[in-house]
Amino acid sequence: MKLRVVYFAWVRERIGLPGEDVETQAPTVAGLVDELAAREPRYAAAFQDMTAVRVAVDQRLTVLDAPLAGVREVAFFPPMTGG
Amino acid sequence: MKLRVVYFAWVRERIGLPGEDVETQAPTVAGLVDELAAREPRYAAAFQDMTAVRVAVDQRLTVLDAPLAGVREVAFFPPMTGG
Amino acid sequence: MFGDNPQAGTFSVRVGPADFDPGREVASLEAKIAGAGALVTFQGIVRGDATLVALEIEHYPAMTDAALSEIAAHAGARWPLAGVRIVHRVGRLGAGDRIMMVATASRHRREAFEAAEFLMDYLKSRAPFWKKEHFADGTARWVEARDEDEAALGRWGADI
Amino acid sequence: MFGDNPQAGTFSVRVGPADFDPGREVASLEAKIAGAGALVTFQGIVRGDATLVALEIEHYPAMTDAALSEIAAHAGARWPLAGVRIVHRVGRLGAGDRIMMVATASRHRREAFEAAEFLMDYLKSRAPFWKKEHFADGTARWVEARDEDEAALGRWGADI
Repeated sequence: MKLRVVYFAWVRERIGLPGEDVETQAPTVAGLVDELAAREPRYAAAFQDMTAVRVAVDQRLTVLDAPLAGVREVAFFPPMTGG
Repeated sequence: MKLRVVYFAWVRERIGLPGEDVETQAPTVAGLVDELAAREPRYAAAFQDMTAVRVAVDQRLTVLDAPLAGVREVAFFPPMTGG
Repeated sequence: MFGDNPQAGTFSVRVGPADFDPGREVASLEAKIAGAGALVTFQGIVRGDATLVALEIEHYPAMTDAALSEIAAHAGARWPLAGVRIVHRVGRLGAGDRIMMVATASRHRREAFEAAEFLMDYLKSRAPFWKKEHFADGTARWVEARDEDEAALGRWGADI
Repeated sequence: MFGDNPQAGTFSVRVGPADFDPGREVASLEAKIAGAGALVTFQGIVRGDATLVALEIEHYPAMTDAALSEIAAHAGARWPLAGVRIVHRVGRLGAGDRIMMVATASRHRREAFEAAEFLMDYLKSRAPFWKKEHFADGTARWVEARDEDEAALGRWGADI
């Protein structure tokens, strides 16, 4: 399936782009992270410590085991610092 | 000694005046209350339940046993309802 | 009972019959609190009620300013505040009218929130204001102090 | 995870680069909250610091409005609020600039204070904003989430 994957803050900076279309068969967000991290060192650097990365699926915060079936957009970013 | 005594809110309304000069030898605020309450029914009505009356001496909140020596102004009023 | 205010910040208190502009109060405080990242305000408004025609606020002029300044100073001794403002109206107000406001500025939000709640809790029960409600049928009634307002002071752990 | 907002009050959320006027926000909310006696605001300001030249705020545009509306609705489900307003800026700000504000209106002060603190606690850790500090020496640093901000959510007893 094809997904839109978007990155924010230092995740975006480490990977070097704000987003991209990704073709994946990964069943969960965690599987997608493994595929991305295996691509190139800049992805590995962004995803090296997943306790420091938050995930949203179709614009809602979720967890790494969230399934990807039917999902259109996955976002990766650091803990939020609004306010 | 001569004191200024002032009244607020329903204490003022029951006594029927905002303040007056009082000549007293009472050693404490409680003694002054007894003297005033003995004057006339309107004073007795204002001071009949002293748990519902607050006291300030020289513009500071205090208690009924506060001494009157050196005091210039005593105020009687209900619990405050600002804000 | 209150300590001196050890802060270099701007503390001010104002009492009078005139309405105030909350935006102007905030802007004036903002201009004086360089370094503070958090600004909290509380504004009290006469609650709308079909039967209420006026809210009359009486105070003890010789005591009011000193009591409010003392409450502000106490907050300043307890939290690192860059600024405190207290504005309180007196006289006859109508439904929807502003009654009063407090504003607190601090480096972090928790301090500014706590200080504003502290100011309100003390102002309700320790500043010499009394409210009287006037109703459409011609009756009037002094607002009674609520037990919960007195109880609210307990959480600050000081007996003042 | 959030309930629908059962209130008839006015709830609004706005995100964008433009500065805002806190006084106008409050006045506009005041005009819509007949019956509410208490109005609390929190305003976040870029802290003055000699070495900071800019604070840059990034967000996730497709998610931000929905996340803020959800937080506001959650507050409305928890407290009887007559109104909630959230305004948050994005882009490049300087020292002393306004970052954001929340306003809550309710019948009683405790509810308005609690709801405003709740909004801030959730907004800090659950709305998709990220801050980057730019310093005079040319370096820049992403602001790190503070453990105490995450811990602050604990007191609301909900796992969202």
